[in-house]
Amino acid sequence: MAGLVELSDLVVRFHARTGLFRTVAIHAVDGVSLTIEAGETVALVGESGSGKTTLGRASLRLVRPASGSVRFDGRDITDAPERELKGFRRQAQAIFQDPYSSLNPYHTVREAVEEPLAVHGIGTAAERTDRARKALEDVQLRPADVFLPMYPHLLSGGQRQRVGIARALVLEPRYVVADEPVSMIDASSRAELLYLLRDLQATYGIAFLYVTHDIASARHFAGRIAVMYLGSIVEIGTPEAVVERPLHPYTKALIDAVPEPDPANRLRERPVVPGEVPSAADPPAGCPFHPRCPRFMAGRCELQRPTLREVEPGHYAACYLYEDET
Amino acid sequence: MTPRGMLRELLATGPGKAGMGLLVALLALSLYALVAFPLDFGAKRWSNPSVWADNPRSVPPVWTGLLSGGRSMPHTVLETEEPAEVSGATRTYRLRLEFEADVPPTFLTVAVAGVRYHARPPRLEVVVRRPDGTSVVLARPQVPGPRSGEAAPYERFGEGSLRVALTSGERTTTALRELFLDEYAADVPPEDLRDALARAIVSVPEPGAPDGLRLLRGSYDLELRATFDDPRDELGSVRFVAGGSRFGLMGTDSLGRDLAQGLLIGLPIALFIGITASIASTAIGATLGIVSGYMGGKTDLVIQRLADVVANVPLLPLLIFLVFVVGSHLLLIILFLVAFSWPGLTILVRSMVLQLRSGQLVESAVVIGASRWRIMSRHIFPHTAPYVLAQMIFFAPAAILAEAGLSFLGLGDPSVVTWGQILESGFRTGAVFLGWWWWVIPPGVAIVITALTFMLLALGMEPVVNPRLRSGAPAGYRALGAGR
Amino acid sequence: MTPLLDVRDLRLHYETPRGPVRAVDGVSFEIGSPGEVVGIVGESGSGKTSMANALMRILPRNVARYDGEVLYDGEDLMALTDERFRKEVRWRTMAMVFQGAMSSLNPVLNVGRQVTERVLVESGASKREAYRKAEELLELVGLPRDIIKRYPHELSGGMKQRVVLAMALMMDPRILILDEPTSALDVSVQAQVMNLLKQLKRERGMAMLFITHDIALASDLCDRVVVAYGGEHVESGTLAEVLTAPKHPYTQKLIASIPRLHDPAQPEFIPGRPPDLVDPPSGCRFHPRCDFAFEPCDSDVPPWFEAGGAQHARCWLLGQSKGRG
Amino acid sequence: MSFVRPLAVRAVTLIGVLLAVLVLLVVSLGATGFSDRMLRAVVGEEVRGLRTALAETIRDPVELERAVEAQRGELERFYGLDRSWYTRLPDTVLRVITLDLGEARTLKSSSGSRRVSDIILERLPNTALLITTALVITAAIGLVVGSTMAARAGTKLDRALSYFAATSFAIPAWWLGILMILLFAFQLRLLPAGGMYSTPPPEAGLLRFLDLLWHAVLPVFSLVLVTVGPYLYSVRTMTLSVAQEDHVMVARAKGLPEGVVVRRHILRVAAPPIVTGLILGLTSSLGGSILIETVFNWRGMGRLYFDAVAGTPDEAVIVALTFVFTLLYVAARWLLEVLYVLLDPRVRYT
Repeated sequence: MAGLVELSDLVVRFHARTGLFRTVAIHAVDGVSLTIEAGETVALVGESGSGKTTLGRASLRLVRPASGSVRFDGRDITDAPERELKGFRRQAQAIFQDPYSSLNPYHTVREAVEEPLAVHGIGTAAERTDRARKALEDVQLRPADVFLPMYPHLLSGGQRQRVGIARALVLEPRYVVADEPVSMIDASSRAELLYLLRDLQATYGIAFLYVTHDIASARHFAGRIAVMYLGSIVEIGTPEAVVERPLHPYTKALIDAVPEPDPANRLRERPVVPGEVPSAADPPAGCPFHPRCPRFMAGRCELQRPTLREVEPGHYAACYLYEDET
Repeated sequence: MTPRGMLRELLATGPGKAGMGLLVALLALSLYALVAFPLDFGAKRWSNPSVWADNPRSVPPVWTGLLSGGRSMPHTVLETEEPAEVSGATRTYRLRLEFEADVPPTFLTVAVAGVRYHARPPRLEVVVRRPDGTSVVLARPQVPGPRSGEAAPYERFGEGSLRVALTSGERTTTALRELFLDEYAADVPPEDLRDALARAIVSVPEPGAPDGLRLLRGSYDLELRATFDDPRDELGSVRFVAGGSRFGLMGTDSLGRDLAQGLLIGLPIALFIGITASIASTAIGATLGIVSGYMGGKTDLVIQRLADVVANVPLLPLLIFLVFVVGSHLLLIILFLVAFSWPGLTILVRSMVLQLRSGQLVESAVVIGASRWRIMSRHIFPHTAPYVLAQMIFFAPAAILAEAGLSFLGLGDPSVVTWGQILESGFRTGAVFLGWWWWVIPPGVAIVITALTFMLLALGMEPVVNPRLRSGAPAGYRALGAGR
Repeated sequence: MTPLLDVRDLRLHYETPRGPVRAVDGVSFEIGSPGEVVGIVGESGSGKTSMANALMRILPRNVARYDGEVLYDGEDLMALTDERFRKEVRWRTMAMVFQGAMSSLNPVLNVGRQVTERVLVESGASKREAYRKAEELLELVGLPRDIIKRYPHELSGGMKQRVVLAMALMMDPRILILDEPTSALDVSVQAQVMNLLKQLKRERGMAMLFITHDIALASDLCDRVVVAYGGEHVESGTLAEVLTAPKHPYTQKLIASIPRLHDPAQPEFIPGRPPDLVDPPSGCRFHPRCDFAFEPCDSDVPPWFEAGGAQHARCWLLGQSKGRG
Repeated sequence: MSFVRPLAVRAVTLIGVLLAVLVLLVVSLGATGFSDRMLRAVVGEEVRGLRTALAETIRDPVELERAVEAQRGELERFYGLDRSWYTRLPDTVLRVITLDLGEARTLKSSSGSRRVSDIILERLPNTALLITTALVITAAIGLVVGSTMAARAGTKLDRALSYFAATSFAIPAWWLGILMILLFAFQLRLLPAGGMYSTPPPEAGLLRFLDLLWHAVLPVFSLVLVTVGPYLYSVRTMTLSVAQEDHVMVARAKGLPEGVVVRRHILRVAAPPIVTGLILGLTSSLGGSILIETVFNWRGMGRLYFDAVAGTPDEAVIVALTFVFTLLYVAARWLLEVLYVLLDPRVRYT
């Protein structure tokens, strides 16, 4: 079965200069395969530097992969030049983290929401306004006519983020990458926005890649969770399976680190993995997590990178702990 | 921020208000100057000495009389086309000079124009009738006779006039000496008289008085008597000029040029230099900065290196060199200024664009499929606009000062009048050492006010651009240094 | 028994062109004894950071009103002159870890200078002694010794946060104020820092004021919790009381809005916007967003009602059952 | 080392500047025909001399003409006039780079040398004295006033000083010099109007030096007055922006005395851009010295430049001086880079 978005063995490198003539390659994404089906929501969970954002950007062809392939709706767009991506750009959109910097402060809400239509030459001016109005109503900015002439600085963070969503959805895309869409919004309002996204996704049958550092919200809003560490997906499965039966030691550590509102917590120390994420410029050989792994197996983990394997139906992990069972 | 918002913000500040007011005043004044003066004023009039021949030289402005007390001699030009009296072949043109000042005129000239005769040239005689009834013949100007091959009637002084200085020359000295001897029985030594002729004409001798002369106030009749041979002969006009001890709003320079006119015509030129140079420079700077920052790669590298080189060139010495070698046409000067002043903005804009490029704003435009051109013009440019505008405002005074500096070194465009050139001629003539302040202070003040207008606007722009620029001095600092 | 720190009716208003911003508007709380950690929980705009600044007397230029009582061991710190406050209170009595460790360090001084400099401005301080202590503290917070020579730009966010913590401990303060100390950190590093704080509390008997927007995080460390909303405090009590039986509707909603990792119950949310601190709603500041608002809420400011145990809340719902207090 | 790279990159750029300016000089001299005209004038002069000398020995006018023409041809070949200007370009550039600056046509050093390098070296210290004195005073005032102003940002005094800065920016130093002469030299008769020494100059030693300082007062004052405004304003702005950073708040919260906070946590952090501004000021007054030295008849490089341009144009001197100005400018710029690297541990990769 072919998914809407198919990433296979994707590698994305950045180059950073360190000396007069030396540059190092940073492996932001290091051989990731992931398929997103039409209409499903996949959460990409990881800490900073895990490459989750880069993976999302690569799936939108905002960065050009060093190797591997990106296929959208069966078509290979890995190396397509920008001018051939116009059709893809119409169907794949993004919602950004920072509603303050992703909206142009010099454009009104109308300009922001109509711009995608104008860029793709869709409809007459009047039709574009109608579609913008409908998009605003879809994101609960009502009455739309009040918001159309406003500049972003007059809106609250949540309202701006809704404008960003309307801008992404006005083209009626089939695939949307939402990169930390609620992390800059007050905790008590986050759920509201996530519900909105879920409703829109259900209504229009959009495939979502929900990129987040917050595994708890991923649990509630995604159909599948993929956990990334240092450029690789280390575990993937249904939210329930990943959260309640984590396989990879990193996933376990990540889940253990999440604070839960439980009065008993303060009496015990949290089990944590030592150290910090190593630099992606010089990733460890073998399993990227092995230097910090509490279940490190010498002579194995540091030699070759484990691949994702299905440990239980629909639940995959890249860890040698589960290799012996088969 | 919208342009209107920016203007509102600007006008909310004290400096912004002051700068805007000054700018409007300067623009209105230069509009007036452009309407009132011909475009070739510099080449055709300012540098043509005959235009200014009737003016007193190196005299202070009229209004200084109010400060110094005493009655100054007003500059008086008397002209007539009709004879006051005709007796036989002699026509007398008479003009009355009321002399009430505490100082004598700086000079006295007569000018005759439009002579036409048929046989022999008319014989002319200049007479002054003084308030005490005495009179003296000061000069007998000669009208040139017919040339060979020329046919009657003979036209003389149709364009320029026959101009005779009455306050210099041996003839006047002798005439006055005789007058004093005959009428007042006073023997004034000619060497005393020679240096005080203008004074002597309006004085009676009096021992003990300065120069041995006491001013005689009252009405003077200045007469030109012309005796014609043929009744058809004509004389167009007669003009007497009594040089004032003060002149015009701003005084005169050593050529008698009315400095007020020079100052006024200098304004639109200064504004032209400042505005065109700053628009051109910022347009180039901003465009290159945006292209360099957004396109990246080789384009970026080339622009960056070029900017680096040009930014590190010592501006004024090179400017002097180029103007000296290539030429000093005003447009060339502006071109050179622009050629060396864009990198500051390019570097600034590029760094802003780099930040924007990696930001979500640009990414969100790429995702919807916007073209590069659209992204640069609609999404990136507006963010840099306040800085670009501030830089534009900031560069205008820099260009004005740089041109003034060049002009001061004698490298200005000779076909236009600039304040720097007025200062240069004043400095070269020694106005500073002679205390002719009206020649060197007002042009400088004009430069400062014009430059300050833009500086105030730049200061008022500060809340708009919020200069948390850590790159040291603002980008225009260097260019500005050039004219200083 | 005199509490260690007793804050009464503290106010800090800022002057703005629109009028005074009532960032801290009459808040009271106490830290009972050494080793106690009090959490101040509130979302953006609740005035929690301003309250920390008010305690440390870090005031911007545009202060419109700054008063109240801050009793430390019974002595009113507000009465001290600026100079005495600087010398005796700052870093000695109370030290603070600011939000955003990234920008808390001077970029051109190395770690050692910054950690030791407060000690070294004291007369008679020995440089060697100070550096020895700095090394110990840096080691305590889990940093390598050679970090003392490094510059901030060479350190990761987690490392900087630890340096800032070590710096705060240099004068052995009795109270540590922590303003969102982990907000810029990843969860695993956050958990490391939280463990470190627990260790400080346990082993050094450090009293702390822990300021956060995340009530789940507060539950990891705090003995008592104060909930802030719109420049005021709306509820206080022991951690267990507030977490398991919140009395104020805002607290209830705030707790319900946390997505639970191990509980399939979906999170809730609070519609509407936080109050404008220049022109806050009359009566109870939460009433425009409250599901239970009734007749007195929009006109009368609710007083503190006792809710059993150590728990108090400012909500008319409590007054209804117990009569107006 | 981490800071070698940026410094090396800057050095390469600045050497590029030097070359670019040099090529620009030579190209504009050549392409405008200026260089040819100058050389022809030189040849013409020499031929005239030769003709008189040859006339002594060669009587026959036709013979003389031929001999003279032969000599002229030789001279033209010698100066490269037979070739087009761009073929001479590499030669000229190479000569200037090796600081073989040639001979002046009319200008001389005080010892009578016509070598351009002698003339310039004689003038260099005079300019250096003027500019560095002004710079030191500007720096001192700028730092003290600018940083105190930052602490009082928004007050009446601050606003007044910002107006002063704008005005100071808008005044040409040379015109201010003229005002100074009018006021202090002619009206009040307090200070000399120009020159570097009284006539007759005092004997060498302290008196002579004091006389020099006495003459330097007005030019230095003019320079300072126009540079100090913008400088103190930029110091104010930079200090203010550092003062708003979080680490300063932390430093205060630590209980450090205010003096330490200002020195160590504000000024020290703002130092790199402040020094940048200062050296930029130095480089711009290097150009400005041409004007101010002209006004005050100060025998420095600037006055020399003016004399070379204003009188009978002296090509060799103009080229050499433009080059030396660029050299000094580039040296100052590089010094700036070094200082920046020393002051700021966060060496940025450019």
